[in-house]
Amino acid sequence: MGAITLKNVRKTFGETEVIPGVDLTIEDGEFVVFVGPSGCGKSTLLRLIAGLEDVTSGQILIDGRDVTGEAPARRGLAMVFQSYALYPHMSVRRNIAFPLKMAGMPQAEQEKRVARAADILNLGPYLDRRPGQLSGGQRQRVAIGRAIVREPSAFLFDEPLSNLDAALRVNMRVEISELHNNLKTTMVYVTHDQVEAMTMADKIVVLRAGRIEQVGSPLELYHKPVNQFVAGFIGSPNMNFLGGATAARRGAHVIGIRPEDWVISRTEGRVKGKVTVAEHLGSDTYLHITLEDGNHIVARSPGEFPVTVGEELFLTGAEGRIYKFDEQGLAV
Amino acid sequence: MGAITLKNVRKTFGETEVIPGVDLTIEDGEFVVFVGPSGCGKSTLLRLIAGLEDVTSGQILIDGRDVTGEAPARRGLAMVFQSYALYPHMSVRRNIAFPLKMAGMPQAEQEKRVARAADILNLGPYLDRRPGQLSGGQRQRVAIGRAIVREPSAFLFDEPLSNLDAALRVNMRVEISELHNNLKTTMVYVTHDQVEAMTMADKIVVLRAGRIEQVGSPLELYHKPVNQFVAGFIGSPNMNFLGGATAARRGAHVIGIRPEDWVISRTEGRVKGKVTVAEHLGSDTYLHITLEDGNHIVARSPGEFPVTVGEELFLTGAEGRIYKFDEQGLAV
Amino acid sequence: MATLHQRSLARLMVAPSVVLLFLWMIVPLGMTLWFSFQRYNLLMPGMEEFTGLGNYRYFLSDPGFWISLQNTLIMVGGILAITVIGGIAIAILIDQPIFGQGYVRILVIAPFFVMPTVSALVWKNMFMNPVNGLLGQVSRAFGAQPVDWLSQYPLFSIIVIVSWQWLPFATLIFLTSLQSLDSEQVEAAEMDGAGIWARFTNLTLPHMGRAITVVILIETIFLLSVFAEILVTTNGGPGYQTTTLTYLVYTQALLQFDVGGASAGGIIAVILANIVAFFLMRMIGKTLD
Amino acid sequence: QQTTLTIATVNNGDMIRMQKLTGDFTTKHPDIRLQWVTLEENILRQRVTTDIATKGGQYDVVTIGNYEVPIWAKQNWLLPLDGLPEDYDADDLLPAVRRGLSVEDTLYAAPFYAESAMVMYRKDLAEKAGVTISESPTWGEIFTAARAMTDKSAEIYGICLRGKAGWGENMAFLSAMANSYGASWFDMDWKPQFDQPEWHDTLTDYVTIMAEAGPPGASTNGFNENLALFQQGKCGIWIDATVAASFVTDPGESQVADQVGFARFPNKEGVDNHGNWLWSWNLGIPASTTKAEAAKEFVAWATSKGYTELVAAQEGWRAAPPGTRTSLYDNPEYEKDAPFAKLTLASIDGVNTDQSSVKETPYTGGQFVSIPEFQAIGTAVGQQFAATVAGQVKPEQALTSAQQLTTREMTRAGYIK
Amino acid sequence: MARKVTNTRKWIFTCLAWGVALLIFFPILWTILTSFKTEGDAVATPPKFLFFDWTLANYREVQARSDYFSHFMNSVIIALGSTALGLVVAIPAAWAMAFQPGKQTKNVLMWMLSTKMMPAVGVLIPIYILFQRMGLLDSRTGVLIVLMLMNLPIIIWMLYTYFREIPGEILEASRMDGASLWNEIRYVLTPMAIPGIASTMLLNIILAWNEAFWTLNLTTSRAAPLTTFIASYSSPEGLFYAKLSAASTMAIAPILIMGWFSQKQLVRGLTFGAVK
Ligand SMILES: Nc1ncnc2c1ncn2[C@@H]1O[C@H](COP(=O)(O)OP(=O)(O)OP(=O)(O)O)[C@@H](O)[C@H]1O
Ligand SMILES: Nc1ncnc2c1ncn2[C@@H]1O[C@H](COP(=O)(O)OP(=O)(O)OP(=O)(O)O)[C@@H](O)[C@H]1O
Ligand SMILES: [Mg+2]
Ligand SMILES: [Mg+2]
Repeated sequence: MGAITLKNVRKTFGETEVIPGVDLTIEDGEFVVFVGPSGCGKSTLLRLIAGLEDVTSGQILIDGRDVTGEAPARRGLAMVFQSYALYPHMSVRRNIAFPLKMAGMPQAEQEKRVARAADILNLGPYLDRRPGQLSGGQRQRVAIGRAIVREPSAFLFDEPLSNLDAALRVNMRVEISELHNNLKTTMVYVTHDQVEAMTMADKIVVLRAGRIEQVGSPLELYHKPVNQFVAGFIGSPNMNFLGGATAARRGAHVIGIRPEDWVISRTEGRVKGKVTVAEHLGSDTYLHITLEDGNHIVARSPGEFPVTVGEELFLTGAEGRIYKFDEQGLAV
Repeated sequence: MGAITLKNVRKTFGETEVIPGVDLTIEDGEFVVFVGPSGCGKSTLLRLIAGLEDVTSGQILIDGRDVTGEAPARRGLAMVFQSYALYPHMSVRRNIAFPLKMAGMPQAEQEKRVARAADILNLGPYLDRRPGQLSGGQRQRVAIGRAIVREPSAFLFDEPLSNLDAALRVNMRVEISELHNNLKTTMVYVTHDQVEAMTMADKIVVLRAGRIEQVGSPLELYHKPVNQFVAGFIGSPNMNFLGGATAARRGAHVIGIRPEDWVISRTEGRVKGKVTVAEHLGSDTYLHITLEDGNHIVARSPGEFPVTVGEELFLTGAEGRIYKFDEQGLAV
Repeated sequence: MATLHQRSLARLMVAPSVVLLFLWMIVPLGMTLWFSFQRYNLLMPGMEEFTGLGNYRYFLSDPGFWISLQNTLIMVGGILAITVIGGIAIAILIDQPIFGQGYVRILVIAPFFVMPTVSALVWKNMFMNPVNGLLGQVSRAFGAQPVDWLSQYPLFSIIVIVSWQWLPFATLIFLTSLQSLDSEQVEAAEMDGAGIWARFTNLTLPHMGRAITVVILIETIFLLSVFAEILVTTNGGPGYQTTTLTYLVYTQALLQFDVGGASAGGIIAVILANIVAFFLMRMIGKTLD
Repeated sequence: QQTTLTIATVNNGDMIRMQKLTGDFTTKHPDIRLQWVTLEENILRQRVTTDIATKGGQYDVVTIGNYEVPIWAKQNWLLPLDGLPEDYDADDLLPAVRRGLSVEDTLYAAPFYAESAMVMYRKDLAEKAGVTISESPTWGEIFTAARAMTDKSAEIYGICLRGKAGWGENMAFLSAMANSYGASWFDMDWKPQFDQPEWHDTLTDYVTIMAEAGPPGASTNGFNENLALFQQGKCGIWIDATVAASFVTDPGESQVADQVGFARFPNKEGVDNHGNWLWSWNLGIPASTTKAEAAKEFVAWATSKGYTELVAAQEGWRAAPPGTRTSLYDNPEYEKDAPFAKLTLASIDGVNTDQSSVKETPYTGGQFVSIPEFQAIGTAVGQQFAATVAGQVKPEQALTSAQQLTTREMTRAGYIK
Repeated sequence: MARKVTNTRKWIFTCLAWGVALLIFFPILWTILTSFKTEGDAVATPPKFLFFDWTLANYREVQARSDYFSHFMNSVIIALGSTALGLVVAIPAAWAMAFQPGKQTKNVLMWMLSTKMMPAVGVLIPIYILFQRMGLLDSRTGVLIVLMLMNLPIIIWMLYTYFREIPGEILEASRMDGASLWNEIRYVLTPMAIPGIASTMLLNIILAWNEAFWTLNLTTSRAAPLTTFIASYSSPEGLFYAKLSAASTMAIAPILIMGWFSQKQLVRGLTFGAVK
């Protein structure tokens, strides 16, 4: 059980309003990801839910119960911090058992639960080590272990993978997804990593300056961004925006085409441009192109696209894949 | 001018041999990237070139001149550190001018050069700030600025972007590439980031345990890895390796197929597997598949590939894209 | 990073210290202030009466007052200079790759553990005494007239003794500071062609700025109340040459048992100390974050 | 039911010896336990004064000088020592000493030992230098002899005098010397007398001889430092307290034990005054004690004839606490063991603390002035004079400062209207 | 940074450093040596460095004269007690200041430090009278409290700077884990801050051990620590260098030995936030 509801939650730090008023419902069992630019209030929102900060006004309900004034520990949530926040002086075992000990659980029960968590996270061999003797990924797992043992009604993650290196990040990402599949517990996850958001979320919440811009499934956001901000934010490399005549021709203020949605040709196409940089990854080629009208765009070609810098290419936006925005940046 | 030659360079720290003996030639103007797993000696090699460590034996030549015993400052190289290593109490201007001041350059000339560097790196507005008041990317630029003003014969970079966030990393990557295009100065660049290595390098040096495994252009390494280590190291997500019967059928000990080289079909193919995880990025779909023979593989499908977990798919390695390796892991 | 609950808890937790220190400050201070307006000599009980500012006038007109102020400044300044400069030098020396670094550190640290009284006694009798002291014997061995440190250079001698005690403290703080200097920064400077001296002035010294402020603050706090060393070695003399403000108050309080005068002196010392404190605090306040 | 007495003593040799011998007392008084607080003189005085003045009640027996006794007795801080046991024999106490400890004929403290001042000199050095020092020398004689004995290259200094600032240090000596020069501290209107020629002569002579024949570092030398110097054989003449005699003649400690000659405290040609130095360390009982009876027992024991005999039995007669009892000086064994006995007695007997100067004075006290303010004034003046020995200040200047600050203090204290 | 340090260079610095270190240590060494000499040897010309008749007589004499052990025990109790008490009061305060800073936090801290600038001599008489009324004279409790108050600002400041280096996230994690404030401090903060607490503790033991003004003035016998013990040796009659040395050695030896054994811990936390 772990449905979380925010009702007109506001948060100010002294004078500055960080969250001007958020309404959000997170269903039980959902994997919700908060994304948004740095400083937009993702962590703050998460900490409000956790109870580590007081809301300035508004209400937070967990499973319908108003927890607004409650202490963090009584909300039945577990949190995984970006820095892992492991207790460096305790063994892995004691780290994981700590919340149970605090809850006054009998020793035997504690051990059983720790063993189970260790099992789930493959931490068995490390139980007697100190966090300092673990690799980054293992530490992250301990942090998650500490969260699981409590059998919380929801997990809160604040950029849990951002301190890991690329390869490990991929692994942990998959592990957390699998964990979610197994436990079916609500998870609220903050990240600024595109790929994490897209691959893990049931529902993505896009924040800007403390406001929710759009809530939806990853593919919904990818395919139907409600505005230019979301469109530019979701997808990597970012969507190319073209304004001026090109857009006007399609009856929009700005049109957007994703790098992967360009049809590239040496012979014909809608627009012509000159290659300024070509990045050959082997699996893909990213072409940085300056169009005739002066716009810079990035186009992706799968596999290898043999090209020399300065070469001229023709590009066409794939039909049905062109996003249109009005003056306010809203999708039309 | 900045051709660097290493002749049988060895380095031991006390008892442990970190670089057992490296021969390497870096041509003037080349952009050379060192990659390799953590602890393989990339930084050490760079520091040997910089003169920050003494070689145990062997020679280092810069433009044919033996600099083995020379002090770092006299080698005419500039280095950009991972932590930026800016002088925290000096303004950006003084940071950048510091090497010039040390060289006893007249004030006027210093200012001219600083202005030029600031111009190249768009640091103009920040010249009077302290490093503490800058964002990560700006700091990185100052570090580079400090390197450029000296007009060194070569730049050395030790994971210069690893402290930046993903988006900024992409920008800085392009900036450094452009800088190289403009200055045409030799650059030696250490990274563990696949994409950086592939997109920036003229020549990649793959290191393992202090030994050079392969030297070549990015695409050479992508297409013609000399061994399984290089094959597995270059490309992201990593190459899938299949052993056993599947490999034997092709007369190899192990075969490798890159995720992007699978042909995926619902109806027919060489091997059959069950989808365990499907990651929908919008632009691509990564399918984690367990094959019938028990192997786990990752396959990439461009765009969207509608699939449900548990579904069975057929896969075929694209002909000509299958890498074969013998017992020693050497490519055949 | 706090909820209301946390914040009120926090207040609760600071409260005992604040209350204790407040009492510790206000009770004696209040009594002192009260006494400072009284004519009150312990040796003449029953003669107490209100004298207004009489005690202050008396204390401020003491022929030793201005000299003692000057002595205090010279002493504190001198010791600070010696310990800061010496501390930096020794810290750098110890930080070099040398044999037996740990032992060197143990030896250097030792004076910090010595009681002020003991160190004053030892220095006075066994070193600075011109007849039997080691320094005198050494200079005689070289055929020179032994120097009578405590009467010819009394203030300097005190400075030496107290500096000896505080040098380890400064050295230790500087050493930790030095070791926290980012080695990549040093290397960068090296690549930039900075020599040893340039690295010292451009990197090491600014890096240690914080440590230097801390040392100055802490030492000043303790040095303003240096007392045992003077009492044991020179008794504030000869003349007024080593009479510091603290010592002057001592002579009022425990030689004359003039509680009124001593209290006035105490209040004046508190005011002066707080002026010093104000500047120090501003200095350190900046480095606190 | 045990009573614990807290006894504050100064860290002098005689007191420490007493501490060692208390077994005798505790066996006689099994119900009394003794707790010693041994402190250096200045700290002791400061601690004891603070305590007694604030009625702290920390001490049951205190060691105080004859300076404090009358002052404190007048404040009712000390219990009168009446009802001492029969065999105590208060009449045996030397009259000069006893007078100093009595207020209106009531004894307020019992003398433990007493001293005057005298000249100690090295007979061998005098002989070598071809000078003689008479039994009752004049200052001129002393100065000449001191100059003659000086051989700085051999670390022989003709004269060692107190230089360390303090009312009980250099000012004890200088006051006595000034007395012998005909000077006094105050005139009958309590006006300080440092502007008088007698003080000028005293100080100039003192500074001159110290510069010519004194040891280096004289301005920080007190009794103890000079004692050490003399014992090491580095002083030709030492003019100081009579108790020193037993130390310098102790072969265990002194390298020159058998070469010491004694003479009376010098007088100035034409002035018949030998300085009037009289000091005694006494045991008193603070009024704030709750254990007066036990305390009295102890005081009586420690200053009794029996104690003297005990010391004599344990350590020989020479070590007996001097200067308090006629009976000791009548004892031939003491006479034999302590060659300085006669001279000590003569010195003490010669003191008249009621009239220390040849001038008329409003105060009593020999080498000090028996008013509460004297500690501070004496020390402050002592600082000025120490500075002259250190060569930092001219005597004239020091005297002017002394005059000023003394006037200031005396005005504040209300003596000078 | 591991370029070859030429051996000559290393030797030069070694000699220099050892020279300086021995010079600084020499007064202590000399005191210790002198304590084993006879009084005569102690002032011998030329000074005798190692070749003299080693004797323990001075120590015997000192022990016979004063009850070293009782002074020692008082020192131990007062130093440890005031430090422990100080820590108990200071840890919560430092926790609050470091992790729940308010607008006034810095000012409060500064004010606390400034209370240390009050000249003790000026307030001795008031305090003495106060203590006398409260019956705290010559009681360990009394001295212990005074020393605790004396050093409290320093303790709080040291702990504060140390706590600030502990990431707040860990405390938040414990809060999420259900730890009450007490448990947070007991199970998480304190163990994590052990190096800082240890060095604070050590520094305070040293300061309390060496504090000579209040201990001397507020105690007489029952509570008298080693500072009063040494006060009885400061200038007795006659030659006293050796005895003084013996007494000095006895007074400083315990703290010196403790300091040496724990110097790593002491140094580790002794930064006062100077490192960053
Ligand atoms: N304790 C605080 N006091 C004042 N302002 C704060 C505080 N905590 C956060 N803020 C401000 O609130 C805003 C939102 O911060 P928050 O940490 O929630 O951003 P975020 O979305 O998590 O950013 P990031 O991606 O960089 O972690 C920022 O502008 C930040 O400066
Ligand atoms: N100063 C040193 N003393 C001893 N061993 C060292 C030292 N510096 C590096 N090493 C060892 O040398 C090996 C190579 O280190 P190096 O830093 O060159 O690796 P790297 O390839 O840069 O790794 P990373 O990707 O983690 O930066 C490592 O095993 C390291 O432990
Ligand atoms: Mg955040
Ligand atoms: Mg590296």
